Amino acid sequence: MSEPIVQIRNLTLALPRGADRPHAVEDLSLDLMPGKILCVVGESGSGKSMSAYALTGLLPRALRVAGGEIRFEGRDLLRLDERTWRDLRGRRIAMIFQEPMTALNPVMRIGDQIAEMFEAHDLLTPKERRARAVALAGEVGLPNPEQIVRSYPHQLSGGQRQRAMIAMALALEPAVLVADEPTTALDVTTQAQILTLIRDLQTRRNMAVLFITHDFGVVADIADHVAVLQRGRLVESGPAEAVLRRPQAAYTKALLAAVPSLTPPERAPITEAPVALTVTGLAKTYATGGGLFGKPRVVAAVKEVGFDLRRGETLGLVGESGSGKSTTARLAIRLIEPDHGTVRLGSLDFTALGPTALRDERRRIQMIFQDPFASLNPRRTVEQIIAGGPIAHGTPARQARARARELLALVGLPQTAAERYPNAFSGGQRQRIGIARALAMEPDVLVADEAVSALDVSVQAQVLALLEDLKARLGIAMLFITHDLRVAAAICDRIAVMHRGTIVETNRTAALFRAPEHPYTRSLLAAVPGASFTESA
Amino acid sequence: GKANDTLVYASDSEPENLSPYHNSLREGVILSRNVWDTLLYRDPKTGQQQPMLATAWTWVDPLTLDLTIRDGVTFHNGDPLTPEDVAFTFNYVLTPEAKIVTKSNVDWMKSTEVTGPHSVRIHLKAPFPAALDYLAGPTPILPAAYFKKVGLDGFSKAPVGTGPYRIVSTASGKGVKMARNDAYWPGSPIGKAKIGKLEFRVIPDGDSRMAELMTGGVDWIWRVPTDQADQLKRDPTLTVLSAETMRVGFLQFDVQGRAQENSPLKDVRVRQAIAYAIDRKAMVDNLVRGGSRVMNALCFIEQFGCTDEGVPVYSYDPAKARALLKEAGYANGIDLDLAAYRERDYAEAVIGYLRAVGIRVRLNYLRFAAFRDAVRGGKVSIAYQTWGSYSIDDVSAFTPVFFGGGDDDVTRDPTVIAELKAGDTSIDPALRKAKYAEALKRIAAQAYALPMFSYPSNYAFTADLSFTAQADEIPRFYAASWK
Amino acid sequence: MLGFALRRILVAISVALTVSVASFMLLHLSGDLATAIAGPEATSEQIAAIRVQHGLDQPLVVQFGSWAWHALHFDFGRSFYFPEPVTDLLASRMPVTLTLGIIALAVALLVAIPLGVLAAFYRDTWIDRTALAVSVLGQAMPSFWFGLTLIMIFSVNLRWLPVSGNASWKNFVLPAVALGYYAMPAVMRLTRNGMLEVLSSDYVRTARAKGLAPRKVLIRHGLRNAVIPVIALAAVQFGFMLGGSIVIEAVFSLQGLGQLAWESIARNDFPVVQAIVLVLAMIYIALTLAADLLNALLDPRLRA
Amino acid sequence: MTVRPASPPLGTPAPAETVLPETVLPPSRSPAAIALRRGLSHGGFLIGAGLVGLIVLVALAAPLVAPHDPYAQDVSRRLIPPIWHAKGTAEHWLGTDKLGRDYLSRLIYGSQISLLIGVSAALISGVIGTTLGVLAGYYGGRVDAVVSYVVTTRLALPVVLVALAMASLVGGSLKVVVLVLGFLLWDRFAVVTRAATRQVRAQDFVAAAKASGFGAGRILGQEILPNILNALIVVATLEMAHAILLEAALSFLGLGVQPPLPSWGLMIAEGKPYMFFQPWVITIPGIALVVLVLGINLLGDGVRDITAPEGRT
Ligand SMILES: Nc1ncnc2c1ncn2[C@@H]1O[C@H](COP(=O)(O)OP(=O)(O)OP(=O)(O)O)[C@@H](O)[C@H]1O
Ligand SMILES: Nc1ncnc2c1ncn2[C@@H]1O[C@H](COP(=O)(O)OP(=O)(O)OP(=O)(O)O)[C@@H](O)[C@H]1O
Ligand SMILES: [Mg+2]
Ligand SMILES: [Mg+2]
Repeated sequence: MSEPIVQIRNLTLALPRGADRPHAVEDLSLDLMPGKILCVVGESGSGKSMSAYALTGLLPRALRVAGGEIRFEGRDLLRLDERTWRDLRGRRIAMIFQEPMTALNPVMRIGDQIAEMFEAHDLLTPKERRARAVALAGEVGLPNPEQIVRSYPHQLSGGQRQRAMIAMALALEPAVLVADEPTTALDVTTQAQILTLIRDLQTRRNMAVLFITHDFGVVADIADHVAVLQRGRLVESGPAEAVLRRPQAAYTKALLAAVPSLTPPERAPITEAPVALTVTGLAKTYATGGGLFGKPRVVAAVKEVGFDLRRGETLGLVGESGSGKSTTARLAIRLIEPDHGTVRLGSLDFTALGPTALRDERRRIQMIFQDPFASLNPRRTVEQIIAGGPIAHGTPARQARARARELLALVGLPQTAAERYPNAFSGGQRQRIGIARALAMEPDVLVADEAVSALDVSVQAQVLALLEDLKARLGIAMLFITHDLRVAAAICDRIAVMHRGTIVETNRTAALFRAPEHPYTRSLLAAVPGASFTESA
Repeated sequence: GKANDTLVYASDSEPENLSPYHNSLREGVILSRNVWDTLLYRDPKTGQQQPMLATAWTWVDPLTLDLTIRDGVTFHNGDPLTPEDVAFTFNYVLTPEAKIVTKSNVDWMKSTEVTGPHSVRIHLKAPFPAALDYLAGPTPILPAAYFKKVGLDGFSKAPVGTGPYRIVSTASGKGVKMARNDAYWPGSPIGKAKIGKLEFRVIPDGDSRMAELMTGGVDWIWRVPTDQADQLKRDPTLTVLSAETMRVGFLQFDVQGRAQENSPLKDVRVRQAIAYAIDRKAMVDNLVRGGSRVMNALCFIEQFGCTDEGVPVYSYDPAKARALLKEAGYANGIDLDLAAYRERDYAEAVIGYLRAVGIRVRLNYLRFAAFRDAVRGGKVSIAYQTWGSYSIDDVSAFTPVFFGGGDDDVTRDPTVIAELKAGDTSIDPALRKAKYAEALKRIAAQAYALPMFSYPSNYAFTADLSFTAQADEIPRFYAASWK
Repeated sequence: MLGFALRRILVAISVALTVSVASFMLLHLSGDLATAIAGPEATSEQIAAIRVQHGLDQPLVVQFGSWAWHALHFDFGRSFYFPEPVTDLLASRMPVTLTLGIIALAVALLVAIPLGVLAAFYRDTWIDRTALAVSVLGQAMPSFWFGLTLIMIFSVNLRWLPVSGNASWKNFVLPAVALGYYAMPAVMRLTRNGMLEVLSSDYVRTARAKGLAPRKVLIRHGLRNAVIPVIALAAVQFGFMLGGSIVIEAVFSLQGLGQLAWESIARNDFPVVQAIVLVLAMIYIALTLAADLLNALLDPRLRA
Repeated sequence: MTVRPASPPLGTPAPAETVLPETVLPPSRSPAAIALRRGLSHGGFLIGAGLVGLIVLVALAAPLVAPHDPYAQDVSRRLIPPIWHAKGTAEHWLGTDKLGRDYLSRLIYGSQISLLIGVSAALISGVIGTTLGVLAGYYGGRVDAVVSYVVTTRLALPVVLVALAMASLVGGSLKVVVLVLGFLLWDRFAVVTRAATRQVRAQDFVAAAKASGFGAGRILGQEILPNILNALIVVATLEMAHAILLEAALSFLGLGVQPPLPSWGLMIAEGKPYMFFQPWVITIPGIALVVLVLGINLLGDGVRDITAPEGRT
């Protein structure tokens, strides 16, 4: 066995005063092997990014190294001066980031940004740099390299941007690549491509990779070694096989248990219950920009979408980013008006209602939103938020407030929460408040748009269980929108797959996973990371 | 400055047009006197007419004046002065197309004709005793050939005259540069200019003018407020001249009560109360100074026909003012408005005094045009007027303007109108004096208006400069010299 | 890009049209112009004559039409006061105001941008706090008072610089400082905030991760992005400065557009006032247009 | 956006039936309480609030604190220098003006005028601008295009010049100044509230309110306005300062409020002829203006800082 190329020893990073804990990372020791991928996993805030920044000398000003050392090529990185760091960065240790859009300078051409890598280290002539940039672009699989190096970041798709980032990072053939959640912002299919790319390049160049992720699927697909972080402490580390199959620490076990399985449980078909929601021929085209004189940009977000939903049933709507899922949801609850098509609640034609009638009938279909921070008005107390809707519909205030407290209990929050403002709650708790708000209206249909996407797996599992339980007990019909097939498998009775504004396939969940019919569905399923891992788990 | 033989003088306004007939500003008059000559010259000391561009003149009859035009005078562009120039000038300015702005200066003439190689004849519309005064003042002679060639627009950009200075350059908003006319004709009563270059700079702001003078940016300024003049006197590098002028300030009351309903000003006791309430003496002594005097009759006391003998005097007596107000039924005070257009602090001081006896006054400070319109339109309760009588030494230039039944007469007292009319049209000096005295007495007794005081004028200039001011407020730079 | 430019130009033109209507209405609806022009001595016949002479007896629409038609040919009529076409008058005064505005803008930018960059770079240090104090003071100081104070110190007491006029570059120093200081705080704050935002952005982190020298990071990735909004602001500020120079020109007796405007207001010289309002508005519109186009040039995302 | 739970609960989902183990909620404060707490440790805010508070107090208590009648003149006691001057007297701490009026008393009463103008101009323009901005931001589309157009047009008009021209035509007075400024300074309100409204409107809680059947009025009142209020306060302070400075400038040019009202701008204008020999007549009101405007600006900056949303920077 070869020597580790990077040795992190007893690293402690101090947080500024007033933070929720004293150290971002405490007493962390890790080894990075040449030609191997080390995955660092852990929930949000566990200190993954900060460890990566310490390794590249890019720690935010607020953080301070409180102890330990990072040995690389015989030097302690934590004791380097800025000049030496600069020499090392990019050349020996390169980095790629989560958000490919914001990590690229929006006003600089892709090629120039790649070529800058050489410039930073005074290598090659400007002409050679450009040529190398084109070659690198080709190497990372960017189409039409000659041309694409002359475009700006906003002209590329997310996956292409991430490829450009990788080209940049690989330009100087670094010994170590640090990747901080490089695929989190991407669609599953793109994610799969990028993971393959990183894997390929890593083996070809015999690089050591520190790969940060919170997705165990990704870990299973890519990792040679795994390190699990919890609140800044290392709870477990070892070869990927060992950690995933035989987790030792309770925390690791819990995390693994919370990962939804890709094999959906058999669910009894719901055929008896009355139909709660019928959507037929729904279409929406967006026209944006243009101002007073300009020609607007036209996007056909949803074309001819139709489905129905029974009481007590959950219909999953899955698909890639931009496929029109959210638009469908917003059309269904009439936050936006369809170009054509109808939405029926039971026998009521929801799309035909006039403004006043619409305000009255809105309570029958409610929504849970993705972002638990943006979906609660920061200026109102939890009680006001939950009771506001019923009061607007004429429920006496006292009664509405009492009901709000009951609902808090129902979603598992203490009574004391009622008087507080949303800023006092964590993401998962906020999502519960959002659910309580929707339930306060006593709706027939609940639309959940990526309701768990922003949550860590453990929290995600709790919220999913809560939704499942509520649906069963209250007999609510649920339209559950997600891009995560694992989540869909866990909760949906049936799944509709959306692609470019249309539903390409609808089937019972188990059947769909077992025998996908549409090629697009198949490619989606194939791209889900860690398929092997959970199937056998 | 003396060092570069350039006298820089500054004033606030820019004449709209450098052609002397096409502006009505003091600054224009100053330029006119330095750049153009007139047919006759009026000696400021003796008041006598002397030959200038005309060497001799005779009245053929009261409607016909013959003049002999001087030989050997050339314009700044080299053209010789001929009788044609004289005839052209006067005939041109009389045409409506000339659109001159100071019509009253020339419209006593009917026409002018050339009667010989050295003579012209002026035909009058009606007998006009002051004709020679006008030929010695606001009627400069323009170069006919040049004017015809360039037209008024061209002329106003590059004016040409025969005077002691010639205009070198002009720039809109900046001023005018002049140089001594070295070819100035010998034998002129005003003589060759002594200072080589003259520069007029427009500096609208009085304090900037003062700062410029103090820092040597300009050499001569005027219209310096008395407070500042006093301060400037302490500066050994500067000379300050102060003198009273013919301008008199007065409060004109809305006697007819047009400005507000049930105007208290209809009551003579209220007007008298106002007169008693204001300490004009204190204002003269502390605020105005510089040789100003309290006026009691509504005219400048030195003017012919102006007298304060027998005219009631309202000396400062706030107790009496309050008593009068009470008597008139205004024990709780009254609310009025006062309009003014210059010397805002004088108006403010007046308001302060009135306030002390319970008359609450709102100041409405306006531009002159707006002020005049408002007063004439009967929208002003008290107008703070000032009047300079066009520098004319006769009461007919003052009192009848405001009490003779004209546009500016807001009182319209038939008795006063009749008395003033009698004074204006009579040729008997004694009768005139008597009539005017009666009118002035009545105005004061009825307190139609309250005369305030005469206004001083202050000049300040570098101590290197030898300069004498004249009562007519026309600085003659051609006569100035370096010490 | 072309489409974007055309669209912006179209908007600019229609705004200009609206502004011209506004500036026309402003004066024509707020008083009887004929009386104002005729002046104090005028009789009612004279006023009537003037009304006819200046076409003020026509319906407002006709008046506007003919005014706008002429204005389109840079003919704003003749001044009621000076015997000159308004256009000539403006042409002779414009250079002073433009010179003042440009110097003042240069002063403002040359101080504000480096100061903003420094303040952002040395955030929360004394440098940052000093910069902040300088800008807060600039915002709070009435520019005319600041101008007077400058005159008092530098002209009258120290005698370093002239008080008034526009004879040489020296005359522009104090007014430009007074006017520039008025525009500086906004630019400085925007630069500082933009810089702070950019410095904490992901792409600056990327640039640092490349091992790029700090100076290059600061200038190529930082300033270039931070300066984009500053350009728009500078254009706006320049427009405001031209409008605001009225006060400074009054204080320093600079014979520019502002002074002309002020005097023309006092002289009821409405064609001049109207033309100045319009010209200043046009300059502002042209500047913001230029800034927009420049921004689009600098920021490819805007070229949609 | 990633989410950080306060205490990451462990793996196995809790049975939904039972109430989750009582999570320890962090101490909760209302947004206003948080702002107040932050404000008390924000230097600029404290200084600003102190200065403005002091001036407001002085303005309110003017009749009590002013040693003399601000209009009472005595032309025999003109231009007395302030007390620190060799010729100063204790009777007039800040000396007297050109008509012998007590300068300190005029300064004190002048604060009323500046505040009155600042507040009322900001109110008028605030109402106009906020209405336009909120409508444009909330409804977007054509309404937005029209409002943006109106704002651009307004911005193109030079404020000082237009204000002067209008004041000159109508005649300057306190009322005219307030109205002219009020009707000219709404642009920033419109711009800022438009942006803020758009931002708030895009948040899901507005969608949630809509889905709950709230009408436009309730949404604007309960969801939008409270969330743009801090931006509004910041602009209001800026515009107050702006209006006060503009009033001073207009009065300085002779077309603002009319004497004998002791407006600070007017005091500077009236003192200007004396500035070379009695410099205090312009420095004193000038400093008063600077202090007031500085205070308002600091207060505004402070409000922006202390109401900024929490988050890591
Ligand atoms: N600039 C900063 N200033 C102060 N605290 C910070 C800063 N950046 C991160 N932290 C804190 O450091 C801790 C670790 O953060 P880190 O970003 O490493 O988490 P992470 O595991 O990468 O989370 P995520 O999955 O959300 O990216 C957290 O408590 C966070 O609040
Ligand atoms: N308000 C809008 N105006 C213009 N275009 C929009 C708007 N909302 C969405 N779109 C466009 O419509 C298409 C569908 O968007 P939608 O949000 O429905 O997708 P999605 O499936 O929910 O994607 P994601 O998984 O990223 O949430 C996209 O191309 C998007 O850019
Ligand atoms: Mg992270
Ligand atoms: Mg979506």
